[in-house]
Amino acid sequence: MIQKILIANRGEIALRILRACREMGIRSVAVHSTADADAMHVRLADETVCIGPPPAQESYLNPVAILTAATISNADAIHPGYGFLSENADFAAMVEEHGLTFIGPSPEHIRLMGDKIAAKRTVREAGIPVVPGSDGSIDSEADARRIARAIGYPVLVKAAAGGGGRGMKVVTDDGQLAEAIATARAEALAAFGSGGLYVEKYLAHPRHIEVQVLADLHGNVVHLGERDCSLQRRHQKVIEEAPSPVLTPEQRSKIGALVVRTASALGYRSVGTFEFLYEDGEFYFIEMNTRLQVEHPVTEMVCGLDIVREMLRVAEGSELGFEQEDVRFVGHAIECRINAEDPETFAPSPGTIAEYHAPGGLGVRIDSALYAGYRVPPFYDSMIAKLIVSGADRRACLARLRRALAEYVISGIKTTIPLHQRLIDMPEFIDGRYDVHWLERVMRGEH
Amino acid sequence: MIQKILIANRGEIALRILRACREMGIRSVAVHSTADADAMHVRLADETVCIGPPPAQESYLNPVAILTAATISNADAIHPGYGFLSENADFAAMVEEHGLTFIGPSPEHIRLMGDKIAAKRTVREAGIPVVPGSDGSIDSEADARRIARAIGYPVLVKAAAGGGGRGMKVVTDDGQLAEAIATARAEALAAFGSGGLYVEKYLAHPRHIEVQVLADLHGNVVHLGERDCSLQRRHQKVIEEAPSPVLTPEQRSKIGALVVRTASALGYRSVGTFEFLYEDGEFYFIEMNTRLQVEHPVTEMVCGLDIVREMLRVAEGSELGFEQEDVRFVGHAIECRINAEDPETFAPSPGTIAEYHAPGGLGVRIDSALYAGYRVPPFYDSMIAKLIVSGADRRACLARLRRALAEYVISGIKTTIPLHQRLIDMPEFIDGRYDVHWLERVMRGEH
Amino acid sequence: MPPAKQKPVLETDFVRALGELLNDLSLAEIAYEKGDFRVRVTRQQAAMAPLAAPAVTVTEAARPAAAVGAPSEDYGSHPGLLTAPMVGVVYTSAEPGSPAYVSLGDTVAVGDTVLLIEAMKVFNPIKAHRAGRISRVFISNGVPVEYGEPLLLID
Amino acid sequence: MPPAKQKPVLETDFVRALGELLNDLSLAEIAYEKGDFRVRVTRQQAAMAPLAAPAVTVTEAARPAAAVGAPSEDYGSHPGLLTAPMVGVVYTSAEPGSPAYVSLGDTVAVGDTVLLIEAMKVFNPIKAHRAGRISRVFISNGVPVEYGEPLLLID
Repeated sequence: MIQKILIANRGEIALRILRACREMGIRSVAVHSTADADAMHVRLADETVCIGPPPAQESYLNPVAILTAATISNADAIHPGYGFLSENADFAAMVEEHGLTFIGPSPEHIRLMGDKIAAKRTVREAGIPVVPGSDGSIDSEADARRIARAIGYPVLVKAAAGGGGRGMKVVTDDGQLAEAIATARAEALAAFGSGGLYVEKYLAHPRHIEVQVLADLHGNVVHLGERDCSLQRRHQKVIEEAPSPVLTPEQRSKIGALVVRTASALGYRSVGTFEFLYEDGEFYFIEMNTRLQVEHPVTEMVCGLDIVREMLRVAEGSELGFEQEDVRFVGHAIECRINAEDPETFAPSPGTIAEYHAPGGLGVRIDSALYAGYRVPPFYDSMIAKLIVSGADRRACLARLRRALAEYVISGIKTTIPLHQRLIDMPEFIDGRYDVHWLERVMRGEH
Repeated sequence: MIQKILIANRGEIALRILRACREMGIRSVAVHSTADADAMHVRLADETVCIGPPPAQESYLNPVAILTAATISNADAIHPGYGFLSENADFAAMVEEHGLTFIGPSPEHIRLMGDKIAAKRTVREAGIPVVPGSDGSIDSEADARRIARAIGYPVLVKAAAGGGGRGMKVVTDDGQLAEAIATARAEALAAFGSGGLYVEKYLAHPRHIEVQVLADLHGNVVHLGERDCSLQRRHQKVIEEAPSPVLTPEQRSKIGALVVRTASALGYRSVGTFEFLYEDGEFYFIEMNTRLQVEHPVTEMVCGLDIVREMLRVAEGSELGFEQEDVRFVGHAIECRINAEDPETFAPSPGTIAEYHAPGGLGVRIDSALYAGYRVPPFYDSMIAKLIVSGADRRACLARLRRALAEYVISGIKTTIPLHQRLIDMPEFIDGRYDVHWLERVMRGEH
Repeated sequence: MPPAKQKPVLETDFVRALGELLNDLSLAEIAYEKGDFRVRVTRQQAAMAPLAAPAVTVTEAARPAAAVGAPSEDYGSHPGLLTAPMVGVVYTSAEPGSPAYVSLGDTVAVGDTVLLIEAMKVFNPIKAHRAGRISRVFISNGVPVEYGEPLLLID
Repeated sequence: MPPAKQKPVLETDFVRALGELLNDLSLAEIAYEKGDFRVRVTRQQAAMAPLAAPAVTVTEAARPAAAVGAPSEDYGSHPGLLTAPMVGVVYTSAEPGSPAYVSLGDTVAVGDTVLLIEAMKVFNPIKAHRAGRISRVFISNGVPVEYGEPLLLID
């Protein structure tokens, strides 16, 4: 049994994990940089340890500081949240070497899925369709050209170690290939320290649909249905919903069974998400996230499970205790990521929260570490709140989301609330007719 | 179709109704006294009308002012909320005479159930068990003594028009009867303008269990299960939960079917609650509330329905659209009524809210019209917020309630949050072993 | 005799048009008056601000447009301000066509009937609370008024 | 040579007893020190106050009891304050039994090693950031320190 968890994160996800700990009677240790001394997760934690100065490299990304904090506070497990060290296989291994429980997948699975080429090869061998493209890293422009012609332009040149849109270029013909490879390689080297690239088919109107899995240490694996995260800007998700407006129950069952079989075959543990592009009824695996995701609450709302609680339970060695057929999907849920940004220019807007008033009532959930008087520091991610709304169906959910956004007051800084209000009133969103490029087109004024 | 609803209430319930209106695309008119000009429901309403000075008699209890406000704002329906005019049959009749929709039961049903003696007679004839006692008003002390001896002491002498504990006396032997009758009659006259009394069996350790019904205009009636509201102080509910910790599914189905049959036989419409005392496996009807209740959210959380939305739908003439077997009960929910009162002396504590921070996260719902800087006026009920928490089972729900209460910050006034924190940590509450007298005993220091 | 009950006809289309104009031109307020017809539309804030400090305009903006009379900012504490003792529809004369009880500039004595307010078919005479000259009229015939809304200023 | 790694032994029963005493007597704080063992327990507020204004004590109260050193209220901006550059366990001497690097009243030069902080089995020498006399010692041997926690005052 886990007695005390060190939460190696900050912001809303640190608070999310802390709440699960409290509800399970597990003590919590908040680690924080000096910039976060007044943060909500620090104020509410059972114990706190200041681990470094504001820059994340010296605090939240510093494995030694975090492990030392775990030692001096006698924690017996570490939850990495998302971002920061959550998908760092070396960190996960260090945690285990120190005799602590890493609340997440094994270091080997993190490492495997962290290599995008190896990940694709692995899941393809397990029978999951992938985007057609180079089997591995491309060696030369000629190599890339041969593959691009075989799968047909447009193609995407992508960093093997990539993510978040860095080291990624769309190429529409042979002539653009050389420059795209050079640019992507340079970006990949700068961002990830590795210049490995691969080439794959570029889909014109894909949706981003991902499937959540949950696995215990005893070989039990279930999927918790899909999330549609097609509303993205610069490869950052903005609004997520469950279920997807376009999937049929049959498609859900089929893709769900496929990822469960794959996770079982891999001996996967804890939570993970298989991310797909979806176009014309076909799924194409893009990557697997070996961690808790920002958008996990929409799945919680439709399947009635507490995913963080389950994550802690299986980390303790407990069995899932339920089967796939026990997972029922009821209603609809949408999450809006609210950022401290100008809603038109997306310029970051750190600063002090003057007034803070969260919406309430039936079907409204707020995951946020904000409070009146809190100073949003300029050092970290700009996401400051998640508004999650559920309803009997998508239409009721949308109506509720509209009223909840109108009730939400965050003053003193700029937020993306007005952007969300605008987006959810657009006919394409209301009808569920959007793809991963839609928001970019909206922002370019093409709607 | 209803286009515009006048909400003849204030506080959290006015906000609750307003939210349902907004989610259904119905315009809302908030009426308010001068004391509530800055209230949340006034700030968020589509239209507002000031109907009078602070005293409720001249504003929220003034039928002429409310109907005039409905006329000048062109509202086509009135929702009375709870309290104030919600169970005033004459008001409901006036609303209908003016061609407006009264969102609630018919004036006749309100009148019938408002007379506690007639109500008992009616439901007993329909087969619902009642507390043994006088069939009607008692005429004399001798009459009362005869009945008391027949059903056995202790007995309760109660006002026929009563409620809220006024005009109610416990009598343990013949010798106390005369004085109890005189006192109860005087209290009943003062409080309700009618001195009619009746006598009934006094139960030593009953629970208060009530069953929610929902009926449309087409003869469709369902029950939404029970709420256990045994935690009371001076006949005011303090904490409510669903389901009751002591009821079996069989008992739920049986009492549910009984109230549904009764409501059907009466031709009842809209929402209503059959309230029972429950002791040793037996139900004893005490009264029916012909209105939306404060504690309706716990039912919403376990059966996944929006009761106010359903209330508006059936008022428009829509069919329920689902059957009893479609109503499923999942998980557990508890509501804490948070009052602006000293948590030890219960002295009212109106004043200005300095800091306000509501708890968030999974399974936490806040129904409150509070905000930082709001002035709680001294003129009305002291309930300022409802914290409703749900979980997979009662234990998980309790753990979540504990953490949510610890997160709730309301400063500037005293609130009953510390009382709730104390109560939910007591073994009797944790084990569900409490009756309607338990809280009074706790407050007297007997625990 | 009080006038036969006239339910005020709300010119919703016109008000809507004004509202759209307001939005199109990004204006803050349009006040329109013609005979006894008066409208003021003001722009509502994008997100309601249910917080304490300076949000007084929200209520104002949310009021039924046709119920909004002329502004009365400076008279709130004026001893001569006569306010509506009830919600209802205000009438300036005893019946349609008959002369107004009082007009701007008239002198009144304490207790003189100056207006009627109709609430649920009952016509309630509104009497001057002090003697003086009618120096402002905030309402016009047939408009709805809220409780506490300024009616007349008696200097 | 650095000392063999000593995991600090946390006297949880004793800390619990102090905490119960604190509650029984409705005290605000108990500070306890014996040899190099030092505890301070302070009472946590009933409901956490996650709001801005004066809630600084919450963090303090919630800190692991054994990690709390002596108070250092007045030295925050003192140029002679040497703070922990990392989280870890502080040692006052190179190995158990050997003499302390420095003691109260000693004079140090810039760059002198004054303490060690151990983080994940690495012993990091902490050097004097300026010359002067050790006028306060906020820590004792073997206690855990957070990043930024006061270590010594060099006057």
